[in-house]
Amino acid sequence: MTDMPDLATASVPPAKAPTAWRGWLGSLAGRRTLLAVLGIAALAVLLAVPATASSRYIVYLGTLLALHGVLAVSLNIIMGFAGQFALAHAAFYGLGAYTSAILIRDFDLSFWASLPPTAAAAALLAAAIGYPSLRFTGGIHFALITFAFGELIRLVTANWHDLTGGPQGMQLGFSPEPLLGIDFGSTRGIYALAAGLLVISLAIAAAIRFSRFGRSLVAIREDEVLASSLGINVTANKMAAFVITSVLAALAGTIYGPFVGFISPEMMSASDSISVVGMLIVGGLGTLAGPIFGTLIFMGLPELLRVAKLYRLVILGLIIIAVVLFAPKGVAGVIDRLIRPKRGGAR
Amino acid sequence: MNIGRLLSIIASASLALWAPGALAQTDTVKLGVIGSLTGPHSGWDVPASDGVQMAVSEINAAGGFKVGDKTYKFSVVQEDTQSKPDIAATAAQKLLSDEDIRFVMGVLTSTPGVPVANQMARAKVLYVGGFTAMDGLVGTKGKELLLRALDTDETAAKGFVPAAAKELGLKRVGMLLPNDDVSKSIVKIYEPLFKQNGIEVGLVELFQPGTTDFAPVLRKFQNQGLDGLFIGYSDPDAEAIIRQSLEIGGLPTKFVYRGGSSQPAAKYADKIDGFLWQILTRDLANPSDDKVKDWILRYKAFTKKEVTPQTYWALTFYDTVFMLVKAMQEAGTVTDPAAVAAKLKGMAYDGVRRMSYNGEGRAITDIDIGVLKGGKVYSIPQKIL
Amino acid sequence: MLTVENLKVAYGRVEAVRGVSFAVPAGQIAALIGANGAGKSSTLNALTGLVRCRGKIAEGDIRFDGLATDAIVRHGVVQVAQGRQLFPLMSVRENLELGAFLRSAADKRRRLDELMARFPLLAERAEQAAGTLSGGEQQLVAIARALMAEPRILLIDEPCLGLAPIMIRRVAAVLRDLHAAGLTILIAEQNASFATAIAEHLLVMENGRITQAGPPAAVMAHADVRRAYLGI
Amino acid sequence: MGLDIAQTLIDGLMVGGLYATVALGITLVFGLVGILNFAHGQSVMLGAYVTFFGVQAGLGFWLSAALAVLAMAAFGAILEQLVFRRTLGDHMAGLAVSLGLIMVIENLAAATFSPDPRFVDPPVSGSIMVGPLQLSSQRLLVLAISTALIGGFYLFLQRATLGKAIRAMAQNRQGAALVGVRVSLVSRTIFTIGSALAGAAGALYASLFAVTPYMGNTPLTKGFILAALGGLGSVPGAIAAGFLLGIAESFGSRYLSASFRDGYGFILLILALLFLPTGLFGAGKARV
Repeated sequence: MTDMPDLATASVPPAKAPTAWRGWLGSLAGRRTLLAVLGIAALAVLLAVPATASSRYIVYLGTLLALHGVLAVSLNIIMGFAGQFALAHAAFYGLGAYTSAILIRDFDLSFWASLPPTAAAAALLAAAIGYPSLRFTGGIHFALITFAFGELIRLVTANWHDLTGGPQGMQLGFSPEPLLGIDFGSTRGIYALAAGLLVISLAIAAAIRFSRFGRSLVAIREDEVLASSLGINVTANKMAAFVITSVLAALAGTIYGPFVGFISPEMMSASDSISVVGMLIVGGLGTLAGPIFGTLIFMGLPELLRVAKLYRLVILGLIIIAVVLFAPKGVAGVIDRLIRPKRGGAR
Repeated sequence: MNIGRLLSIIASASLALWAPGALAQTDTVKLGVIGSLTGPHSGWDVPASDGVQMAVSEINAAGGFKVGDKTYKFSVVQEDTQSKPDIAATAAQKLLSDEDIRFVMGVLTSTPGVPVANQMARAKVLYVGGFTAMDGLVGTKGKELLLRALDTDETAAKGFVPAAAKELGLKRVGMLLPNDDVSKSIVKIYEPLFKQNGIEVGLVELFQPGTTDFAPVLRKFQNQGLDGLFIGYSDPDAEAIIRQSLEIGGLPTKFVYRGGSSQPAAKYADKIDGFLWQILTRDLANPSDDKVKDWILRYKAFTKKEVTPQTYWALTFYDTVFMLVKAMQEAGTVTDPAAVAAKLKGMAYDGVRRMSYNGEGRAITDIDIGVLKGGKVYSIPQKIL
Repeated sequence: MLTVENLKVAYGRVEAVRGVSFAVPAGQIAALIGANGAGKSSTLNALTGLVRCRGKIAEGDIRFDGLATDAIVRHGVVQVAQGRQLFPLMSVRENLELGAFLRSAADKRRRLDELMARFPLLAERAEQAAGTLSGGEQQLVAIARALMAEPRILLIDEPCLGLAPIMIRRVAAVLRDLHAAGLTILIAEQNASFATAIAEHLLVMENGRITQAGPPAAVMAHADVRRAYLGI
Repeated sequence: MGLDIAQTLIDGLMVGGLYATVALGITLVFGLVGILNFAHGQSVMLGAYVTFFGVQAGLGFWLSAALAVLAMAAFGAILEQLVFRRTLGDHMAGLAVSLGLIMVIENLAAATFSPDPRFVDPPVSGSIMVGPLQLSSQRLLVLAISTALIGGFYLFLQRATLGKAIRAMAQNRQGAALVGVRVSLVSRTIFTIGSALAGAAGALYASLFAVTPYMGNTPLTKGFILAALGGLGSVPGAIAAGFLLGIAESFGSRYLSASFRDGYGFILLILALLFLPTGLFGAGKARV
């Protein structure tokens, strides 16, 4: 199977003349590099500013952005690459936060030791929901089951007082222990942790994107029936993507705990899951840089718009609508189009 | 142009930029206001913020306040927690990134409140919040600068439950509250108090917060031999419960309400046999006292809003600002939050309402107990202070 | 007379129809023949406004390129699209009634009675869900539904695709009847022998262009066409 | 005991009718136009506010409710024209746009109407005895109205020419275009009707429950559960699911735990999706 074209051009069959093909490929490579450079630049700014800033606020904002960045980047794997609508992302985020906090509280584990079992729990749960719902083509079952599951897990968390503290949430006193001589307990240390997870998530997303696995996912997104006729195990691939997506969200949740110092079932609400979906769509689904742009717009813009007070979220809503209507491939698509080399001939 | 001249230009320019700030700092005290201006919790925090703004505008319009031999004015720096804890933590840091801010007020709900209070405690600024989970924070080690502007349930309940026994003649009540942190502490405090006052608690039910249809859970209270219902603390829930229990029928028609207004029962006064509520500040719906009437007029003029049951939070924080000024004057400082906090604790202040803080930082205020019975509304003052 | 000039249809960068011109005189049966993907369906869909196109489409002096499908139907040009496009959960009667969606209630009743009388099968199956009929019966319902609109020009895409020989003969008979009644008909057909048997005029499409046109005998005499469609 | 069960059942039916009215709008728009409109709940909220302000202005409940229906119908038509028309056939874009709309509508409402809850005086109050059953008059009225709305709408789909065109479009979009149905016009009509139903549901909600800017989330969540439970696009499915959910919640809250109320619906949905993947009525797609 040949390399799948970049998302922006995925739906357009390549021209048949060999020279055109070569030119198209050349421009594709150029564009991809440019987009990647831009994405990396945005990421570098995102990471460098809080790492060097003296203001704790900037460090907090950086952590907030990095954690939401992880959510967006990870959701992009199942939603952008494989084209499956997952609506339980906030639930896995909360699941990670709660599982790690409970393990630390009840089993005296260190923060670091709580990570593997938390990841395993998220993986297991993702597989358990994914298997029955991902067997169907079209994705609408998956969207609805994940939506229902997410709300269910929130309600269970709110009702299981003995384990979770119920709706009043849990106040957390722990912070990550020093590791390899680095103090992860400080504000800056937690930021480093969140930023590190974001970089790892991006690396995983990039590795998937350019691997055989990633190409299979894109093939599934484009046409499930065709993909299975090419010998791709559609259900297994979708499930693997969903498990990776969910584990990354849960890991982000483990950092949320010590970051905020307080967790409550409200962090699992469906509206939060949906807003991560919004980040992806606004940023550019299926692209590597898109989730980063989306995070910056969704989480960063309200910070800049603070002056607008009550109307801030109204403005954000209008921006989202405008992006979807006038730039359907998201911000990444707009940038892609701006830097696309001008071509004569076919429109 | 020689180097010396260039340097002097730069120096004078930077001085010019810096100087007004430096001058302003000598007579301006920055007051941080934090809360959920947007999202589902904004119903509580917007009025609280209005109250602070109103107090500040009155103080500044009157020429400021004197501490020592200097006159100061307030400037308000406001941040929105968007009803979310992680954004609340970040907003708190944004506020704290302004190092001149040493006094912060706001947040009446626990989810965004807990992270805010923790950040404030860590930054050693004086913070006056209002949310229930603060009861667990105030007075603990490292949280000496945190104060809670609302009475704890324990304080208020001591006068309230005997009045319920006396005014409504209750023998056996059921409790119906939302499944959240506030209700948990309410049940813990009220259950034994009811027993001490000879009232049996027949049934306690928690409903999912945000429930609008109470019919199924109300059915549980039918045929339980109850003569009263304790219906939580939030006006919309309480009104819905009263309204729906009348619709369904076969339920007690005496209600005990831990909230602060008669609003939930107002429309049903002729259909129920009694309704008791706590007026933690002053009765704003039926103001009897000129001080309160005058405040309501100014509130309407300042906010262009009508008085609602939530206006209660505005009054609380309005008075808190004046009390803060009094504490600053007594402490003789506008820069040392620890000294001001020490003065606030144990201080009593006679504002629109009478309020005080105990040694730990918990508010203790006079409350009125409102009674609606036989179509008549009256209140019983409880001197707690 | 239906005239088409320099018609082009493109899907993204792929051109399916690349500048096609032809005319169908009033009362004639013409047939577009060509392999799968030659552009026949795209041409018909362009004529009824289902796909966007460039070029000129007119009937007499009236142009209707660029009009919406409902305006074209109102104009008397109706298509029986590939795959019949019936409403599977509705009864045969409801399907037919919807065929006269743009006509008055009186027209609808009159037309329904006429068609039921003409095709007894429709009357017999009137209350059955259209989705439960056989392929041939569905084709008949599809044609009847198009006739409910009282078209002046009928376009039929692949009328005998997937039909048994006996049903093909039946469809052919219906088309001849309609022709006899004066209807202008344009069919798109892969089955060259069916097209030759029924049409007065053949248009051969290849790769989005018309390569041959003329009476069936003349077109079929052409060596390339014989090789391509009849395999001889 | 038996009496108790009967009463719980009827309580469930009364709320179920309300749910079904909301679900009908969602299922119509999704099944027929292919747009997953998450902002549907916000139309319910706006409808409730129109009712509230109408009653406050002295128009009385019935006139206000009619006004809510008309206002929301117009609102739906405008939304379709300005926004949703451009996202036709693209689920992701439709979802993202409705997300943006939720933010705009909800926050504008909170800024304009204030977040304070409002209550509307119901047209009837108190309870009546039906045999041994004590039932809320207003709830019975709501049940009657929602049943009438649902029934009327069902008849419209079955009998009216436009209703038939809508069904035709659901079953075969191209086929509908070919008989001269103006698909874009019908899409807007469906959107308008869906939104009008949301307005009606809003008026009914307002007659029972508090009106707040954030009230749209509950009907929305429930509406989606129902639309899915009934098989997306299926009108009879959505109606049956509405009543089923009302009953499940009623029994769950009465005999199990009231603090897990919404959970019963989700469990029902997950079970249904696992065991009846095409919805309550089997056929699944586009049953109208």
